Amino acid sequence: MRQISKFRIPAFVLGAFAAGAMAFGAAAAAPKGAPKSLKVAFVDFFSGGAAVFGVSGKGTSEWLVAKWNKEGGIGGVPIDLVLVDEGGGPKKQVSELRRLVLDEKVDAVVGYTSSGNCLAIAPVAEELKVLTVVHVCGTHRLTEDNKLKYVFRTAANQAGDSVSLARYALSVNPDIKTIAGANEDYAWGRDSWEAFKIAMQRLKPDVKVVAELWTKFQAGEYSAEISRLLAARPDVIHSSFWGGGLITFIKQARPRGLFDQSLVLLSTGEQVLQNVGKSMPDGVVAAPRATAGFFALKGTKAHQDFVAAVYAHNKRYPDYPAYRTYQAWSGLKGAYEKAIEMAGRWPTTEEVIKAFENLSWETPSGTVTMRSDHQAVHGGLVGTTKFSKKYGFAILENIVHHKAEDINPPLGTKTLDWVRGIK
Amino acid sequence: MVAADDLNIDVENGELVGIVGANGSGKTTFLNLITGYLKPESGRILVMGQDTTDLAPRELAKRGVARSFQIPQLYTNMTVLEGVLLSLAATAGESSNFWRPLHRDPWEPEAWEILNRFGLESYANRPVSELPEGGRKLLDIALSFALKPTLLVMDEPTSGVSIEDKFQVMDTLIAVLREGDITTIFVEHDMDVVQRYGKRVLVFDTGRVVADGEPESVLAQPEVRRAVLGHE
Amino acid sequence: MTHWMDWRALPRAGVVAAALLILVPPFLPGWILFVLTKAMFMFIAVMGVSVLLRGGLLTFGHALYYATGAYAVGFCIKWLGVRELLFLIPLGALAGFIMAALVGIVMARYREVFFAMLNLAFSMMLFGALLKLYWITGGTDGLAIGTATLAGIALPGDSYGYYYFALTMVGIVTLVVYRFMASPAGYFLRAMYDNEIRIEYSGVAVRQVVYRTYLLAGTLGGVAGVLAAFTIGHIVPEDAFWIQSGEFVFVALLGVFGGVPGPMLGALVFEFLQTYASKYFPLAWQMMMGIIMLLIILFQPGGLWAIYQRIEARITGKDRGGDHH
Amino acid sequence: MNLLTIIVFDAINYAATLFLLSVGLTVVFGVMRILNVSHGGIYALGAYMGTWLALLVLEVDLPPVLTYAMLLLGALIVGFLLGPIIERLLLRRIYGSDMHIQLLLTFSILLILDDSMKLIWGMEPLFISEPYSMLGRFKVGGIIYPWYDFVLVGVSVVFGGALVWMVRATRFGKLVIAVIHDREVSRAIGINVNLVFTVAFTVGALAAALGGAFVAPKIAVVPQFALEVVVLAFAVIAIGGMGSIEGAAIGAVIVSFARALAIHLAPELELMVVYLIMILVLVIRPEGLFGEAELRRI
Repeated sequence: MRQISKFRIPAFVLGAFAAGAMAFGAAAAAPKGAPKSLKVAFVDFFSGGAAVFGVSGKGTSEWLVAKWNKEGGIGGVPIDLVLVDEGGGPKKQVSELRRLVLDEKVDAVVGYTSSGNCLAIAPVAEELKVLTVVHVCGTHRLTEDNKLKYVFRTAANQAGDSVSLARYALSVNPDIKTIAGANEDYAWGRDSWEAFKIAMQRLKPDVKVVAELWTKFQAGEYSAEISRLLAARPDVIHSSFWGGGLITFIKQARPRGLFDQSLVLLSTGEQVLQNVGKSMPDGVVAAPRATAGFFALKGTKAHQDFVAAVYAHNKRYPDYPAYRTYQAWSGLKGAYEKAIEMAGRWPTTEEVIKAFENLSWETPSGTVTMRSDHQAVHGGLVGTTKFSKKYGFAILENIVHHKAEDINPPLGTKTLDWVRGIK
Repeated sequence: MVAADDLNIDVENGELVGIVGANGSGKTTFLNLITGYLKPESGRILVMGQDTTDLAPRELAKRGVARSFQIPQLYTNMTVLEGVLLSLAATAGESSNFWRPLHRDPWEPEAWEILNRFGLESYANRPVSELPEGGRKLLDIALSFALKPTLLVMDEPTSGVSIEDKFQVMDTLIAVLREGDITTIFVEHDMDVVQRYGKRVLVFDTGRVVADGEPESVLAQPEVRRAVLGHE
Repeated sequence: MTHWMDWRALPRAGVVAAALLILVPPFLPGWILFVLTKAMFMFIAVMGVSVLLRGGLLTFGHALYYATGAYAVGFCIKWLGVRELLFLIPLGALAGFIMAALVGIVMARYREVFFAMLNLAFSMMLFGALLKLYWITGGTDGLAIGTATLAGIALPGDSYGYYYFALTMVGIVTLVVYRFMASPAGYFLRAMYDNEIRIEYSGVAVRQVVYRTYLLAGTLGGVAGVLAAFTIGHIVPEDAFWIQSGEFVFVALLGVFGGVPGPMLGALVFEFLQTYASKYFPLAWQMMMGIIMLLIILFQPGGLWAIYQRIEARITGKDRGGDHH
Repeated sequence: MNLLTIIVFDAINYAATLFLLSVGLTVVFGVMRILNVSHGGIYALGAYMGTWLALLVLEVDLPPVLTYAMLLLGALIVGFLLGPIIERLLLRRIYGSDMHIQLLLTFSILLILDDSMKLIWGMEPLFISEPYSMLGRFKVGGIIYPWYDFVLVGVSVVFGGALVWMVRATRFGKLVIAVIHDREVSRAIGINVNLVFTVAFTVGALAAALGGAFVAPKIAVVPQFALEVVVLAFAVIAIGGMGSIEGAAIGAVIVSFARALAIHLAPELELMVVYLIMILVLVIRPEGLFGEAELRRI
């Protein structure tokens, strides 16, 4: 086994990042029964239009795992990182998950960006009894349609984004009469639009839906869809496009004046700011689907260090997938360390699960709390795009921060029921 | 271009009719017409008193019209025996049977008999590709013969066969056909063959029949010789 | 190309293959068993493609039947809650059969590249429908399948029980295809590759030959789809996508030259290749598959079966060049 | 009425993209009788190479108008490099093989090309929008279109016209027609059939790369988009008639009209409608609208 004590790092470095690490970050030796290493797979898109997410996810994971291993790993056990491509569709992911568990014998899996994939693997992860930490996937159905034991989601679902986008839009223009949606034709797009539409109708009952467009997952061509949106002239356009699909949409829609004509709300807009550079129009409402953005440093040193370190490693500022990747890894680490503390030895998966439930931990962007339904809650923000000379691309301004309890359905309430009841 | 024009030909049961003509005189087109491969633009075709103008080759085959080809049409990746078995299976209406293996069926003895008659038994279990040219020609006819036709149409049965083998091939053929009392029409390039084996000969020129009768008398006519051998 | 009809090699190679497939799995780790199970349904789907190929008919849309079988299961589970294999296997077969009976009416008129393209078009139609009819099919997300039952007993997709059930299906399919290929219908199919003119002049409709074979291939596709759905536990519109059809043809090429054992060899090699290509080259597994496919086409056009035959010939010291004794 | 105008413009717009995507495929099939599945890969590679070069121009602060030249240069590099390599090294070995061998060989080339782009240019999309927005825009029926869209239409017309001219009016075109008509006879009378094949495949590759490079500024240049697009090209040329340049144009127009109609009127049918048309056309006229039926000689 690796001699870990040589690399001991003062506890305060870790302390800011993971609450559980406080007690064990400085631990000299691994607990009784500890394995040689903790094998964890990281699954994200390394191919296809969604690969921009994988770039952040992979870079952040590699940086984080290397850093932690230097500091002693999890409870003295180094992490062995296995990278897996999320491309190829839900079916391939189900097969890959079986391979990871049965062949590679991973101890845990972190990942899944696509809602289609996370819905598909959840029942299989349960069947295989493998601890799975979902990091980005946003459909509320993951935790509501499944009785989850082994699967956790360390980030809020799409409801918060949908609701806060609706509120934000009304604050920009209280007189919205017509809305339209352009979303991808699968769980994420369908659920995001559903929640947004309900929220909008609840907040402004006379609002009318003038177009609902469903495009193929990561389609590369939206000309006709843009024409339809231009012709429908809605006051507000909601889109949950993401990754390569969103980039293409912006590229094709901007020269055609779509952003001038309607107020456009992009629920994942923050993620592509660095990709589209000057092509991002000002005045688009965008959310980073996490509690913070690198451009809105909330003063804590931990957050600033995180941004600097991720930038140094990824050559890209941490976008929301990077934040969410951190949330997932640090949640997993926190759960293990809490379980080790409780058990006094290396914990079983069941004990880690127990420790994970109701765990609260600090991340660069604030406190994340894992509820007993395996859905984490945290705050969020929404802002408006504005080109920044300093960065060379647009960032968000006029930011509104939301507290966790304002944008997450309370435990036991179905997401859409909660949206139907918002005021 | 008209490949067959104003043809009016009656063939009696059991007759053995040879057709001669220069290249492009419409002999093969005539065969294609009466076997259903081509449809006439006008006129009707009657075979054994039935109008067959609109019938496809397979429907004619079911009515007893079989055909061999100038270029042998064989199942090149099968054995000689398998090919004959397939013809027998087709005749027996067994082509859609997808369960009972072909080899175990009762017509295997019959297939051997046919191969014996055509002198192909030594090749029975060898692939068609190993047959010499004369053998390919015979097999092509054997496949048609196995369909038990009442009318057999042959397109140049001796083309591609060496001069020495030619008469042997024809002897074999004629004997088999006589035995089966099969009405036969054959197109032939070779005057000697027609003269020796035909009981009646038709001469084609640019899609028309220019002469019809006993081989000796017809082939003696100078205009026939010019029409048929004009290029020589 | 005498090896196209090498079904008679079945008894010897088949017995060895069957013995290995029956006896070895209990000694293998669970993961390998899962890959083997995948190879089983792959084999059944590929048998359909390879039977058609023996008539010279290339399909670039066989995923149509595979997806038909898979979604037949999906809808049964979604609407009826039925997950009984003894019901779903015949249902999948029937669904594939009916689909083939309808599509085949059109298809029987076509050959060569038109046959390939028209099949592609039909499968892409289904793909489009599965993708776009979100409320029925779940769109891109597909449908979760879960665990099958056999006579009421739960049978997880990666269990030994399921493997042996799949193997039994493989046995039945093998028997059916074997009998079919040895029957007059099978002979006429292969005769089609040689000479359609002769068949027509024998009084047999080539269209009938195509149609019958197409029905068989479609039925096998349906059965494969049912097994696939439960093995993997999830079905998606990509089951009908052209890449899936391309994989079937690839596997058929890997092994088509060996009648029944050839595609089995092909399916096994393919599944392991794909698994380990994506394990060791997560960023370029497609490229690895492409390179392997390329090398086989350029340097081993006889497929894996030809390699096997060469090895066998060396061992037995017998030349199997002419398979017609 | 307004809606109809929009549909027509959307359709013309998309038809240009589809034509550029498909025309090379039909050229290669026409001359070589090979359905080149790797076509989509060459198209994608053209898009990558063109975009990459154009980005270099922007990076070193050269005038953005040079990006157009770079798109063209990228296409030329890909076409002239890849065309002869694929034809000489790989395709030449399988002429006369069964169709499934030919299809699988080009399929494997597609898989290899597709991943190599990922290895060369990484997983992130290559993003360039200047060439698309630089030319300004105009309004039709209250809807804004960038001029670039119609530059693409122009490029398609010019390129398609040039190809038709090449086949109809040049000596090389006559050689090509001879080879299409009868390979063996052509060889016998001294035509260098191999050279004709190399040139034809290179023209096809060039067409693909050009299409990719010029469509790139308006689409997502992402890993694996080749797999998605090539099947659309199949549909276009099957409808138009495989081997016919005019057919590719008609096919592109039909498919894009159908798709535009579907998106505006019945979005659920968007994907199905293309293949539905393909089936209808093939059922009624198997050789496609402009294809020629091949007669079998006995």
